[in-house]
Amino acid sequence: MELKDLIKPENLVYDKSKVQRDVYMHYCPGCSHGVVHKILSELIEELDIQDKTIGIAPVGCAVFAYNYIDVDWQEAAHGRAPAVATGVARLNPEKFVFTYQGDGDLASIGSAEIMHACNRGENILVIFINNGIYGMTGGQMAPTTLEGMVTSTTPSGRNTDLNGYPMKITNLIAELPGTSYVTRQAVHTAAAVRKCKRSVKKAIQNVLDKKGTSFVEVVSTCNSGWKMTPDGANKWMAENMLPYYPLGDLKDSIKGEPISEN
Amino acid sequence: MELKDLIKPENLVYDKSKVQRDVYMHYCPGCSHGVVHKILSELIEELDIQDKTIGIAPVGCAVFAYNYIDVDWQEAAHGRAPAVATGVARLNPEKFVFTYQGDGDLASIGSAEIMHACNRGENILVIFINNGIYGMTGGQMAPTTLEGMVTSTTPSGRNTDLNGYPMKITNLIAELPGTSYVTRQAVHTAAAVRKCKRSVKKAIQNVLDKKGTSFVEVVSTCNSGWKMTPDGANKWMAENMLPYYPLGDLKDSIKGEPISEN
Amino acid sequence: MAKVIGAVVVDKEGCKGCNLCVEACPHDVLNLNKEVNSRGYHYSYMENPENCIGCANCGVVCPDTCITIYRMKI
Amino acid sequence: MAKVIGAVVVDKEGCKGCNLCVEACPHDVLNLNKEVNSRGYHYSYMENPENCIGCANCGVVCPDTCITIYRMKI
Amino acid sequence: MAEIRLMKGNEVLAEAAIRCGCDGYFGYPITPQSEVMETLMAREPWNETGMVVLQAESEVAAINMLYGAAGTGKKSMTSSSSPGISLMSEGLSYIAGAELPCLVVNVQRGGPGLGTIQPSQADYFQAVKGGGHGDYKLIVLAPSSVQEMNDFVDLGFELAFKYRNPAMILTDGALGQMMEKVELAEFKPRWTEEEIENKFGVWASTGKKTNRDRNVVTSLVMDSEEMEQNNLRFQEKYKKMEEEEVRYEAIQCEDADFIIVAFGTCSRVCLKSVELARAKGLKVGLLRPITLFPFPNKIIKELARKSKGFLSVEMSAGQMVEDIKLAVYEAGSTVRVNYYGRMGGIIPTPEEVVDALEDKFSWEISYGVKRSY
Amino acid sequence: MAEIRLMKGNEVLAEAAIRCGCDGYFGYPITPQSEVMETLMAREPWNETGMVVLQAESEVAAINMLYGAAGTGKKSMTSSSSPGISLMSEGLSYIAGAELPCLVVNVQRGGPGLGTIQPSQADYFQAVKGGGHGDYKLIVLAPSSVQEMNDFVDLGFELAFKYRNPAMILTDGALGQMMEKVELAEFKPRWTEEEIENKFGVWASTGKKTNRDRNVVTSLVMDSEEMEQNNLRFQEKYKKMEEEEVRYEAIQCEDADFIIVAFGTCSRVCLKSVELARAKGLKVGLLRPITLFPFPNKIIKELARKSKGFLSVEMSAGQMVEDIKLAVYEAGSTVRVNYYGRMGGIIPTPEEVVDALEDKFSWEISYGVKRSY
Amino acid sequence: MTEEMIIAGFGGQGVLSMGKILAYSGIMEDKEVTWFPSYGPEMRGGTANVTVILSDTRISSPIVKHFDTAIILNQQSLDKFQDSVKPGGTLLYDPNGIIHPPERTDINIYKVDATVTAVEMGNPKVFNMIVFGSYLKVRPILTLDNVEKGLEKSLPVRYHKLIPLNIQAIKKGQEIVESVLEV
Amino acid sequence: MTEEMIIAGFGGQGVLSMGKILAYSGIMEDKEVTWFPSYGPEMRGGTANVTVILSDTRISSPIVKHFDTAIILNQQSLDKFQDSVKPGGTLLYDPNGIIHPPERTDINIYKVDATVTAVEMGNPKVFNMIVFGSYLKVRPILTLDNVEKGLEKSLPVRYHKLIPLNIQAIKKGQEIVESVLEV
Ligand SMILES: Cc1ncc(C[n+]2csc(CCOP(=O)(O)OP(=O)(O)O)c2C)c(N)n1
Ligand SMILES: Cc1ncc(C[n+]2csc(CCOP(=O)(O)OP(=O)(O)O)c2C)c(N)n1
Ligand code: SF4
Ligand code: SF4
Ligand code: SF4
Ligand code: SF4
Ligand code: SF4
Ligand code: SF4
Ligand SMILES: [Mg+2]
Ligand SMILES: [Mg+2]
Repeated sequence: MELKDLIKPENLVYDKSKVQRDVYMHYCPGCSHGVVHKILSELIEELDIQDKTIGIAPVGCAVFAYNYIDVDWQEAAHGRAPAVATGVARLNPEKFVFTYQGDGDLASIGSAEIMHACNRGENILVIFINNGIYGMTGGQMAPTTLEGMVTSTTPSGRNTDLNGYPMKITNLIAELPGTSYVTRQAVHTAAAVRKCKRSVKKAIQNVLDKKGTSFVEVVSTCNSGWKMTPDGANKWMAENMLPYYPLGDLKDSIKGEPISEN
Repeated sequence: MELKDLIKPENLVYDKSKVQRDVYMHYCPGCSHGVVHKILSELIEELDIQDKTIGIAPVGCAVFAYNYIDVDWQEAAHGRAPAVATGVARLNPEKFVFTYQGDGDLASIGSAEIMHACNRGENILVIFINNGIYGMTGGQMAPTTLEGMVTSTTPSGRNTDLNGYPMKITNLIAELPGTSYVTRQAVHTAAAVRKCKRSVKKAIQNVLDKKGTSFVEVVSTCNSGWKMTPDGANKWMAENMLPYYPLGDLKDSIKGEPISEN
Repeated sequence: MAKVIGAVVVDKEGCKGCNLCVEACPHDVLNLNKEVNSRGYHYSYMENPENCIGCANCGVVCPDTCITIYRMKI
Repeated sequence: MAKVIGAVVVDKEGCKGCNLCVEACPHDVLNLNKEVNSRGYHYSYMENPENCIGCANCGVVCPDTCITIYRMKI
Repeated sequence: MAEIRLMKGNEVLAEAAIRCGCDGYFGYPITPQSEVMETLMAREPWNETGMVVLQAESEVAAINMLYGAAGTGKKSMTSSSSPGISLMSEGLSYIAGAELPCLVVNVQRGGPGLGTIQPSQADYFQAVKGGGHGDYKLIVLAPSSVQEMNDFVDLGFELAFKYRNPAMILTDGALGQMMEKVELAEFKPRWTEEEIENKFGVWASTGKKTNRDRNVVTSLVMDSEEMEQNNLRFQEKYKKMEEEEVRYEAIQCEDADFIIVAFGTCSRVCLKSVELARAKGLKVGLLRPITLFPFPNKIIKELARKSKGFLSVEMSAGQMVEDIKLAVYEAGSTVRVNYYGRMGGIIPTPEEVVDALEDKFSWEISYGVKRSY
Repeated sequence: MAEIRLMKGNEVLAEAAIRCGCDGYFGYPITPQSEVMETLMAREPWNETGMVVLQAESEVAAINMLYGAAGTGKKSMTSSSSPGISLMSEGLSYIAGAELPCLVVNVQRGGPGLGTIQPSQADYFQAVKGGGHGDYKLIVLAPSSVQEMNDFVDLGFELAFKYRNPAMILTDGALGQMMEKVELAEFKPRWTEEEIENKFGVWASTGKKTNRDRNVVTSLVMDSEEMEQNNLRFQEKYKKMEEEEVRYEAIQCEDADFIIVAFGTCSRVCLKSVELARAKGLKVGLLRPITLFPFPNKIIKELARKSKGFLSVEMSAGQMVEDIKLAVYEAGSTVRVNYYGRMGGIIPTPEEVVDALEDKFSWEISYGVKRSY
Repeated sequence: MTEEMIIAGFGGQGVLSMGKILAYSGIMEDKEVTWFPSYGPEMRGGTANVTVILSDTRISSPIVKHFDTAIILNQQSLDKFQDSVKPGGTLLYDPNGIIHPPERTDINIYKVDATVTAVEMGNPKVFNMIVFGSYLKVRPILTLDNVEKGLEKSLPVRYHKLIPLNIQAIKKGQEIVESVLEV
Repeated sequence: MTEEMIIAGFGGQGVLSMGKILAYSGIMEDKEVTWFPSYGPEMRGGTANVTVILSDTRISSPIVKHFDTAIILNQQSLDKFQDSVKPGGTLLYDPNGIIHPPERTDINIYKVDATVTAVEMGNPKVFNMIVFGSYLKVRPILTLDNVEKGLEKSLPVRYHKLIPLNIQAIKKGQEIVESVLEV
């Protein structure tokens, strides 16, 4: 059988989502951001919510996310996406609002905003790209940078005495009663991407059902910042990041559930 | 036996600490701040660390703490005491540095700074006065305000749908590997005060031993803000605050211990 | 068994009449005065001095550190 | 048992040659081209098209969504 | 019939917001303006008009909530006092850069730093020259009575939407805490989603409809040529404001030898100073800028030609005085512009203003002619 | 012998800090100045001089760490770029209010908002008029070469400590990213605790010794009279700076008909414009303010008397031009002050500056005399 | 007509609310009014004062150096504001707790024993209304009718049942005020 | 002597480091130097360029509109900077990937096949040194001695062993540069 007989519309099983805009992305080859963008585009299409979606783009490598996913967007100041999303969502309760934030953005400068948006149980989805580094600004240490990991501000590796500890902020988020669904996923293999997509779908559905804040961490690579090849970065991530940031749901409950008693 | 025979220096068992300055405090009658100030003054005297102590005063009712405890002080911007303390402690590692913060200060505007100072394991003591309200500014809701509690910004009681949930920030702090000793105390009875003092002493000792961040929450009253009498406030606190913010040590370990695995 | 007796001295002007010491005393020694001090507060005083055992509870709870305590065994 | 065959089309210009699809393919279908596209990247192509089962793994992992996948039962 | 009430300036800000159809308020407590949010919370407008009121975790959060809300075309506002406004600087610059209409109220207190909670006007520079980074301008309204605290909420929104630019009400603790008789406005309905779409569909992020391209609210333009075009467009807008939106009140300036220039609380004080001075036979007038940006340059230029001197009276170390001097310079005049002010939370009295005027212009008063530098 | 190196402006800021005995640096990454902290981290000065370098969680945290460090009398600094500096506004106001000596570097980029990462000078107002609340001034130094990026670190600290006032190096992305030959300073030892005590025991919070009253670092003064005294003291200090600390460079101004005024990167461009203009027969000079606050008013007043016009060249919509006009006005002159600038991250070329000068002063050039408004 | 007055005393004596009722009553007579309080944390248990201005014309400065009338309810306030009364102006005070009575000889001085009277009336809370009554007696710038309307406006509806008691206290104040010095 | 030049090409071609070595070599001859790169996120895989100025006197503007010399390593840069060379100035380019060669007739044009030569030399990394050598040949403003010193200064010590290879590449560049047009 010839390829041209196979490559026909009726046999199409996988294609770019219509919600993904037809432009080249500025990301480095192999960057996880692209995969997560794809998941979001596909789900916005599948759930038919393009006309009610408002995305909040961060300052970070994903600052241009608004050029890639074809929905209305707001670009937020560094770290403040959860506050921006709060403003949008409170005044527009029928919209689907999500933030898309890096680990520097969410876990460092924006830690107050994310904690409080989640504590208030804002009805939004938070996508948290944890690549353990500040990609955009050239590879500085992030709160989530692993111990010993080399970055441009920890050239001899992160030393916890000087720089503190890699922060499992998602675990803290899960403790907040405002969140209903908190999960940690990855996109380094096809299986992981599919699983991640299921989680994001559930998270979006939660928001559509007004169940409070849904939070999806995606443990990601930044091969540029890590100074590795894309596959090398995926492997390094699986071996080093995932033991510290293990994948899976951290919370799947209803908003308002009290945190561990003590 | 006459009183004058009893009231003699040799029978003295309890007196104002020399580290407490001889001025009237501006606090409302019965305010918990005074009790905690006393504990600190006594311990600074007992541990003989007056000459190496630097206190960081917040913006909040304790903004004038520097007029009451006779050590060097810095007055910090609202919420930023942990950052100020970091600057002091990093450059002066031989000093004993503590912050003294209210719940608005620490758990609201300053939540990023406290989380990160604790995550870095700054070698400081944090005193956290949780009176469930913004005392200084006239009784607005704080992050720790209980559900249903009336404040000037929740005149019909805190509604979690609108205002989010009372935040157990100390529990989150305990999850951070930078902290070594995290405890929740109160000062509403003599026994509680004595116990609280023992905890603060241990916390100070921890800092002197360079064990990382020690964190003492004091569940407190603000009878003015709560619009109660001082004893009434103590009772209300015992009945309403303590079930939600139960007393006791949340963590007593060594710096760097990982947080709960997941 | 040796009995312990105690006495307290309240800094009348410093007292804000918050009543916390009164509540804290296990032996009903203290009460608030009908009179006010120069700052307008009904200050605390030993209403039943004979009951005092010098346990210092009152002093410990006083937010304004107005109470000095003496104790002796007899 | 029916056999499934597949094929992929790579958007040559969109591909950044990251190699992730190559790694993800369970049947060694893909490889990076020796040639570069106009943006200077060694783009991915079907080196062993006969092996493709249309599982879409390659498409799913591609960060730049350059792969379209076709499948049919024979 | 219009409703008359006795209200605090802060309370009236809240009431006016509800009545003008404001969609959302985001704030954080700070003296001397906490009553704004407290009044709103007590009024529970969400039951009445649907307006949302939210206590943010900080001023940084509040200004970014405002960004988000304004970015959907909703009438939104925040209020704070000096240190809180400083924390909003980055956000304000973003809002200006993304051209979002919204209203920010600064009930000033004395600085720098924690300073005092007493009234001040020392955030004038911050308000009119841009406290945040980059070239941007806020529309700055300076009420001088509780009535104007009421009126300028609606006006602020009107101008903000007209120019797609943040507007600020620059007031102070005295006006915030003061009660005066106020005539409240009629209730205006909030805009519906359709109205917003019709008015602002062009730019607001309301959800991408199939009939239009996606809307992106952003201040980011990586390309310098393009960013320069953005900047030039902003400057055009500011120029248009300078041409069309200047508001001021000139009292007894026609025959005046000396012009006191004062805004807000100080202008009230100086109104009495004018009376006192006139009673003494000094021909003094009062120019009260209502818009601080755009600044009333034109009238100052005119007055520069006929008067013998200006006295800028401020609760600051002398900030607006620079703008007066600039206007005088641009009038080609060298007439003297003096400053008198108090700081630290102190409001000058009418009497001391007259004394200052007599003192600083003693030469002009003695010789009856103007003097330049 | 002095060490000569080829270094980036950002790198040199780091090296100069280590060499001048700086005790601590606190910062947060932001383009185009991240190399400052990166260089420090790579240099690991804690092993060499004991200097502490800490990556803060945000600019808000960084400025407050600086407050804490400076409050103990330690030589401390931070650096950032425009949006980050905006976030520091509250902290800067506190630092000024508490009179803490320290050094803040702003490597400016184009705003407002997120804007661009390309160089800009549009934070001039923010730097010299006070971006934060209240009446305060920073000492503002504007380097125009990598060498000055080096020299002004030490100078900034010197002035900061002399006046107990925060100093700022106001530079931009071009100077931060540019490499030039630089003569590095000799290493100075860090101050010991005793030296600090001797110098600043009066105010720094170093731990209360029995022989002195406690030291309190604060900007809070609840009493208005007292706060006004504080403010007046600050104003005195600023006046003293204006009298004693003005620094500028005047190039070929003696015989100049037209004075270009430009600082930093723009002054480099304009230095060439002067050459080009002189080559065309136009008598043009360059006045380069080195201290932006205190601003070189005196020399401008002098030049106002003999020149036919000023051209302020800025990478902004025209900010410094206001200070030039103010100086000219205060000289009793009405000579024209024009502005030429670029925005959005664009640096003007020497040629376009000459064109602008010829265009804006075509009247004066044709008729050979000055003209006023 | 313009009346510029200061009311000063301890926090808790009803200083601010007396000013408020005054202002509201003024509004009932179509006057312009300004009520300008001192504010700050020292109010917590400390002193309180409020400047009230009633006028038939636009009110200029809310900051007043010389008052037409001062209503003084403690010693501290007396010390602070005695000299601020305009020559020929009015000073009304409650002698309770006053150790050094006013010494000016160029102003009208009245005193009202409101503290004592309020206790006698069995309701210390009407203290400020008694003082208010005295003020109305010596400065009859408002009709009792409008004051009643002012009370209605300034009190939340749930307190309207207390209005008769307040009016009674005002009348009592009008009765008991004593002239100390008239110039 | 003042030499204002631009070096432009793809990121990764060693544009910035060539500029750096040039600048360092200039310092070795006691010249003033300025190295001013374009910066920004577009550098990630995109284009890169740097302005280098060497001068015997104080360097004024780092922003140059008309260059004495342009070293051009890809088509985009050629399109962008070709017109910025001063009449009579020098343009040196690597023809690899160049579809539209320079068209100016009023400047000196040289080409160097450095891409190919580097591959031939077995080390694509010396590409930029070959170009540098060609530049030195056509604009002999620096001695090879000082360039060697410049290399020493600009390379971290652990790379000093590569200096001979670099010098070799420079010499190769000096050999293979071809004149296209001399005016
Ligand atoms: C107030 C402010 N501070 C700093 C920056 C500079 N900055 C831009 S993105 C970024 C961090 C990016 O890291 P992350 O959030 O992890 O996103 P990534 O690029 O890794 O996806 C920083 C510090 C900024 N734009 N604004
Ligand atoms: C930037 C800033 N925002 C707001 C304030 C106003 N403010 C002062 S204290 C305070 C909260 C006080 O509450 P808390 O920290 O709980 O202390 P408490 O008074 O209850 O002891 C606030 C909001 C301020 N001073 N600065
Ligand atoms: S720098 Fe890192 S996060 Fe950014 S685009 Fe490149 S790989 Fe992705
Ligand atoms: S307001 Fe509350 S916290 Fe403040 S002093 Fe009074 S009781 Fe204490
Ligand atoms: S010492 Fe003990 S017994 Fe004595 S008064 Fe105090 S509490 Fe009561
Ligand atoms: S606890 Fe202290 S302040 Fe309170 S009543 Fe007793 S002595 Fe007075
Ligand atoms: S569809 Fe599956 S088998 Fe075919 S190329 Fe892709 S990954 Fe390989
Ligand atoms: S994953 Fe996509 S971008 Fe990467 S090599 Fe394959 S097709 Fe190209
Ligand atoms: Mg990241
Ligand atoms: Mg509190």
